[in-house]
Amino acid sequence: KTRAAEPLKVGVYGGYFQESFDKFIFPDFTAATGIEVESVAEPTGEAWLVQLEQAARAGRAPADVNMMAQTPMLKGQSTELWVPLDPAKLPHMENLLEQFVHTYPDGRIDGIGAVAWYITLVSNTDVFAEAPTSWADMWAEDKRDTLGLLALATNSFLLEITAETHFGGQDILGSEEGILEVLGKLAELKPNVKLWYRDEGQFQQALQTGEIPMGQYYHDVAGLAAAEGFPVRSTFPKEGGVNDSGSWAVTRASTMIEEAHVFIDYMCQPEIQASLSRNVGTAPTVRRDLLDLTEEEFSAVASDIPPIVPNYQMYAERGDWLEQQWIETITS
Amino acid sequence: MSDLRLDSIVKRFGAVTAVDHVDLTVPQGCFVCLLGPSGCGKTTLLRMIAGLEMPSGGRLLLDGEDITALPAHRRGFGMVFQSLALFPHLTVAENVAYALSIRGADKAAQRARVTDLLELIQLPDIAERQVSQLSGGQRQRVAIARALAVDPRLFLLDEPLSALDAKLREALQVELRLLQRRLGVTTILVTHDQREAMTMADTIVVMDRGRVQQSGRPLEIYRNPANAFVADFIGTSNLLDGRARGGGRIELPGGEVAASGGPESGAVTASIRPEDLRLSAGAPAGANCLSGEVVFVRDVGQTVETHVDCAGQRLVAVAIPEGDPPFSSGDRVTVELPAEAIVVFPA
Amino acid sequence: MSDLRLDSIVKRFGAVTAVDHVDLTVPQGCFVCLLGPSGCGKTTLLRMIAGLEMPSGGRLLLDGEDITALPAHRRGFGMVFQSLALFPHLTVAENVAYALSIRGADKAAQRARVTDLLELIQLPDIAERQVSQLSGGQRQRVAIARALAVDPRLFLLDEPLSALDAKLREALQVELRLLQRRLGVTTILVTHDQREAMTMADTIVVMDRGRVQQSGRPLEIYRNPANAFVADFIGTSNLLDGRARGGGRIELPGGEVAASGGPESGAVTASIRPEDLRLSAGAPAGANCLSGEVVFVRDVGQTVETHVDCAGQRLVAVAIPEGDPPFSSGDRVTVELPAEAIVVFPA
Amino acid sequence: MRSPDTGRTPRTLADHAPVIYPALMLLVFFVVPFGIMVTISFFERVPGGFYQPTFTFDNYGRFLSAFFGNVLGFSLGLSALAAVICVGLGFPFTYLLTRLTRRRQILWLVFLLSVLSLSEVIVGFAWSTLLSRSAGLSNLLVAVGLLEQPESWSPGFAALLVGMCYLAFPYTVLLLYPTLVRLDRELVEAAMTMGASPLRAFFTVVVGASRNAILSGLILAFVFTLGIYLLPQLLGRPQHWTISVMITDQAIFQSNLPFGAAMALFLMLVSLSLVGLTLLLGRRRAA
Amino acid sequence: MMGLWGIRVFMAAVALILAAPLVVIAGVALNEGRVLHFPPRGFSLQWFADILRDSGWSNALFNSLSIAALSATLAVSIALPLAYFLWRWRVRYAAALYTLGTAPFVLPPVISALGFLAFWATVGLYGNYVTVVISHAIFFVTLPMVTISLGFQSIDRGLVEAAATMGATPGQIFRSVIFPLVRPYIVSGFAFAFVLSLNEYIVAYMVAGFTVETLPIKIFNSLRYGYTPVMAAVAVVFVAVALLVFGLIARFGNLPRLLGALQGRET
Ligand SMILES: Nc1ncnc2c1ncn2[C@@H]1O[C@H](COP(=O)(O)OP(=O)(O)OP(=O)(O)O)[C@@H](O)[C@H]1O
Ligand SMILES: Nc1ncnc2c1ncn2[C@@H]1O[C@H](COP(=O)(O)OP(=O)(O)OP(=O)(O)O)[C@@H](O)[C@H]1O
Ligand SMILES: [Mg+2]
Ligand SMILES: [Mg+2]
Repeated sequence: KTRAAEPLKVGVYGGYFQESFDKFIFPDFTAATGIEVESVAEPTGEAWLVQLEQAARAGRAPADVNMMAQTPMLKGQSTELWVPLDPAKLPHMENLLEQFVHTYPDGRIDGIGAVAWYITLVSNTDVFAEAPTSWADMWAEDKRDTLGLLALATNSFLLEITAETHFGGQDILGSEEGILEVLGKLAELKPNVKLWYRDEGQFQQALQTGEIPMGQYYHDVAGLAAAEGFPVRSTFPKEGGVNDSGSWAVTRASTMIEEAHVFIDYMCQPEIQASLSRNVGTAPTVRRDLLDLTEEEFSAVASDIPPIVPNYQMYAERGDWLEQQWIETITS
Repeated sequence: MSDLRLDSIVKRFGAVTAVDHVDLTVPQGCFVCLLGPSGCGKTTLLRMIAGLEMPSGGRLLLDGEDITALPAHRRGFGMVFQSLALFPHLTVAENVAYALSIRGADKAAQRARVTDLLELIQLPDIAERQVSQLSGGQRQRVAIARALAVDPRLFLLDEPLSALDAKLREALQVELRLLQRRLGVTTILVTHDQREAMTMADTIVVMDRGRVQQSGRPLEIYRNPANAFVADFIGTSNLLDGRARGGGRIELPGGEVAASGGPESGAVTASIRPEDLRLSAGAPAGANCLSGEVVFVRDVGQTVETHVDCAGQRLVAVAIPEGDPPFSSGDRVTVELPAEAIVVFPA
Repeated sequence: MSDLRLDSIVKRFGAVTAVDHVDLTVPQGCFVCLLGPSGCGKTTLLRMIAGLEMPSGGRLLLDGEDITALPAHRRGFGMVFQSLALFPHLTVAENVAYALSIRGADKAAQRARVTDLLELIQLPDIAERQVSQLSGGQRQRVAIARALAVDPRLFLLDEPLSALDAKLREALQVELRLLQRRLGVTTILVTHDQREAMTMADTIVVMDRGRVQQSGRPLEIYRNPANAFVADFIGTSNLLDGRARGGGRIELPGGEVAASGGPESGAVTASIRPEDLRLSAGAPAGANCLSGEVVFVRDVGQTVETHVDCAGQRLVAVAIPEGDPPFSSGDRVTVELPAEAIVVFPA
Repeated sequence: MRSPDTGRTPRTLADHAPVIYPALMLLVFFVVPFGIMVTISFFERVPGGFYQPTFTFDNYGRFLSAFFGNVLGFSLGLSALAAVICVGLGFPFTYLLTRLTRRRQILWLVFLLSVLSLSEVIVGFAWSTLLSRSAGLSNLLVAVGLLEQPESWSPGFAALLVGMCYLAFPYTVLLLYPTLVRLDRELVEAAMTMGASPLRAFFTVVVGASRNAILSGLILAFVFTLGIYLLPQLLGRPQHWTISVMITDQAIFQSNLPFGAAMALFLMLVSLSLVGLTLLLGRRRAA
Repeated sequence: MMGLWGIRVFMAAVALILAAPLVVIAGVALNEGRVLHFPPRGFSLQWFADILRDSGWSNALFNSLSIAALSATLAVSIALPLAYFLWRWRVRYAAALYTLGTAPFVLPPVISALGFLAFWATVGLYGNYVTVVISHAIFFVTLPMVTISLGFQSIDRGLVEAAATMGATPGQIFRSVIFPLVRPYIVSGFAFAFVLSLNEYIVAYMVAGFTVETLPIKIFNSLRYGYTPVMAAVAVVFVAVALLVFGLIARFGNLPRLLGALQGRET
């Protein structure tokens, strides 16, 4: 066992998420490895990426290990922000589903799946007695001015949702004309949207009070809120929830590469993944058969309905163009 | 036909009584000066007349009509403020025409009136100037013209000349008085300068601590001050502490003198004007003469002021030098106090 | 032993020549008043003497030693500023002791000196007061005490009394002069008030537009002004435009008069003091008499000023009222101009 | 300025000594950063990464589109409106404030300064609550009977405008305060003795004599609200996102510093020229 | 105007509108549960205690207070000699210097913040504690500069000259006359910079982001992920600090004069 002079700084999304990690995961890790952990609240992936990048240029690491969503993972690759990970030091990596091992184009590993989560359709139970069943419900006439949606193309995945719901699949997103067509459909949604949020808390507050009774949100956090007694529910629409995930990635400015490997490896253990599912509400990144989750526990964090898989490559390839089209669509 | 009457006017600011039961009648066409030391309530009284301050008690009557509660903008008076209060964002012409434009007079009428008024104040060419481009004396005249623009029923001025230097002030006093006579407008002017008041007023109202101490024609007040305060405030006076001995005789530190009136006994103050004292060289020779020593001579050419110490009291005598060499410090002199010039008040 | 000499002192501010070749000698113990209208360069001159301004040319000599380049804090002069410049964050005692504390004098010595000085200015009880708790007159005296704290070689005052009201000013003029005599300190005082200068000065230096117009004893200047500017500035003068006819005769608009000197021909200005004019009722009877009409009478009790219009020129006569009723506006009068009182300058 | 050792030209190094350190600090930490920003605005953006030194006008070019034209137009219009409201309310308010006793003025000023120290985040949150259906002011109106049922007023243009005015109001008042507190009360009284009613006197004299202060107040509120970037996200809808939001977006979410810098500079130039124009017009009118 | 009642209603309305957000914030901070309900449900002061108890918040509080104190000190140290120089000497570039001192505060904050970001990223000092201190000092240098300049302007130059005629050298004059007279203005300039630095967000975010977490950044983070009443509690504390600081200035200094009124006008 190693004992570091400084704590290992681990970046996780703030709020409920961070609190759950602090409560259920990190103490056990410290107990098991002797490595102190300091959790750092991360903002939305894009903002955090910029922070990490700036800090790395100054040789600083706001957090050593970071939980990064897929789009920022890809963006970070272009500046070699992520330290290549050594598979030899990650024996538990073999437990992972293969899509959760993230690599540079040349094959070097730069990220290991940390947790998976679903973006689902959430609603306030006081306002809507009946749960909505389809993403298409968002387009309904009677939902005027009631929705809260994520404001960035890269974290809302509304293009994929629209394509799956109204265009029978994501093939249409293969060309710029197709994307524009999807955006056109998405534009019809605008009268129904009350809040385009950048930051979760803003919507969560509004959802809990019923101010904005419906929208897209994180399945795990909605579950935690419901567990605390707020009139909130999360529904997997029949088209599927959006399945996104976060990977552990280590910034090149980190001086604690060894400890980072220990941490990432620790997190790949099935018991830990199960604990995450039970306590944090995220979906596991290891193979189902290795887990001791009951059927009930599993369906609480995931669904059997096939998920909508985000089109990360599209964001990486058409970055600025897509971003400009997106902002013009939603702001006009 | 503007006859103003103040009926027992009182003004309190919290614990301070700024104006204390003032009664006053100002007949049509009269020029009244409110005179008194700083803080005596002159401005407050004038502001109540203008309607800028509400009396705490008493009534204001104009031609018999009660105007106590009439707001300033309905009184139709003209007022010149100590600060002049010319509108800095308007030209001279716009300032002068302000009252007319408020009344909605047409442009041509305004222009005509402005021309008249600027001629009246002998500044026909400054209509288009900015206020900031005027000298002190010019501003002062513009403020007067502005206040006269709509033929005020009453013309009020609050120390309009106090910011000007001595020569200009003296000249404008004469001008203003002549102008008022020409227009015949009833005028009330506030000042703390007795010389100014004596130059201009038909009636002087001497105030102290909120009360009227005396009012009357200038020379009347000068010659017969009602009390020691007035005697000292109007012009300079030699005020001597003494005791009345009966029969008009007063015992002063330097000797006994005869006076023309006053109380029969008790502590008194004898007042005598500097120009009524007569100085002569040598020892006292005659009645009402005191002996003293010259301590200072202020010879300003036009008049000579001789300060004489008589048994510890300082007397000042003024004379126009008549070619004879004045006394100088250290000379022993005899001071004669003519009985008819001594005014005696109870101390 | 402080004998100050100004040797052709010049001061330019850019294009403005504020002081223009001034030569002046101030003997030990003398009280000099620099007198002149606003902007004539008095303050600038005084500040150069104090070392607060560097002359553009000329030399300053103190007891023969050239001090032109000596900085103010090494000159050891005392100065009283027009604004008084009392330190607002210090008590009266600390203000007075400032120069001593700068020199590192010990506390006891400072205290003793402060007590002495406050007695000198007759305010022994105010040592611990804040400056803001003093009246105008008290401040003025404290400023004087402060400037005298280290026995200045030269005592400089820039209009120290101008902010005070008339009565206090007159009283302090006398006090200051008496104090200066007692201490024997060489003193230079700046003023624009001729009455003040005449009250206090041994020598008056009349300045205009940066130049010395005349310097000399007060009455000398009053009686024999060097030019029309001085005549008008020192006291009031009636200045009449006329033409010299030779043999001392001057043609004025209202008639011809004899004068006691002046040019033989050409345009001239005749100057005569108001107190030298004699007024009488009725038509002219005799030489040097003009006929005119009374336009205004300023009777302030102590003196009567009669404004007379003589053929378009305004003459002012002053007299002490002698019981006889003064003239009133509109009266026709005869004005006598005594030949020996007329001073004539080339126009 | 006339004095021995104040107000003259400094000559020796010792005379200059005091200015060296502050000038250096401002130069290094303000002028240089500003210069770097200008430089970066001509750099080329590396997607996903940062920028590389080249010289290109592309960043400015991208900005010259109908879309950003609209955003800029909206931002300027919003700020102008907010400025007019701030001064429109702030001017009479400040005038009345200066007529209070000194004690009350001080209380007000302390209060205003405290309000001024609230950060944008907090103000945004507080107003979104105040304007919400569940906890907002509309509940009060319902309680009083003026409204049938609570309404949601946020997010929206009005909410954004309220928030912006709230932020800028204290600054506006503090800017107008000196002028109005020094305004000679006798000006109004003079107008009244000449027959102007108090309201008339206010408009013809107080407003007239304070023209310059009003103009500066407008400019201050305008520039200040132009810089607000959080409120539009908290209280506005996407169509209300201002140019400052876009700039922050580029810097925070898109890591497109060259484009952000170009927008920032463009914004600065536009607002400076508007300010200059306003001053020019004001001067012409005053002359 | 509008009658006395109209005036009162108008002033009261302004007071209410200005106070309304404060009421909301104060109310929200009292919620018993971890929700931002208004009006509050239940009553609890635990969120105020949390500011000190929770190491995240207390660190942020410490960061904010120390950064505010240091940057205000630094700002004063820049502003004081500059204001002194501008007052004492007449130089041609005075206006340029003054403008330079006021520019950071007058420009839209995003612009200054971007400039700082670019600068610190270039020199490689992004994300340091010192970086925030210096950036705030520069960003707020305007405030002490304006107040201290005001202080110098209020010194009658005659005082300086009087001291000189009484034998004081320039150094003695500075110590015995000038400094004591501008001291109150220095204190207020410091206070203004201090309070505003406490609440500054964008510059701190851009130059240090999450590596040096100040309270406003922490608050904004709370806005991102689940609102917590602690952020309201912090805001209340900040308003209280501002009230205290400005209240003290009002009590012991001359606030109206600082804000530009003429000295000694009416009482
Ligand atoms: N608005 C006010 N509030 C309180 N006290 C006042 C007010 N106005 C005047 N006073 C007090 O009333 C008294 C009279 O003041 P007023 O201004 O009338 O004097 P004044 O004779 O005009 O003096 P000055 O010659 O100095 O102008 C003073 O004691 C003054 O302090
Ligand atoms: N520092 C300066 N810079 C430029 N001009 C100056 C300066 N000081 C004085 N002057 C000019 O020099 C001339 C003389 O000024 P000074 O102050 O000496 O006059 P003064 O006789 O004291 O007048 P006052 O009676 O008004 O005080 C004036 O024209 C003035 O404008
Ligand atoms: Mg008055
Ligand atoms: Mg002078």
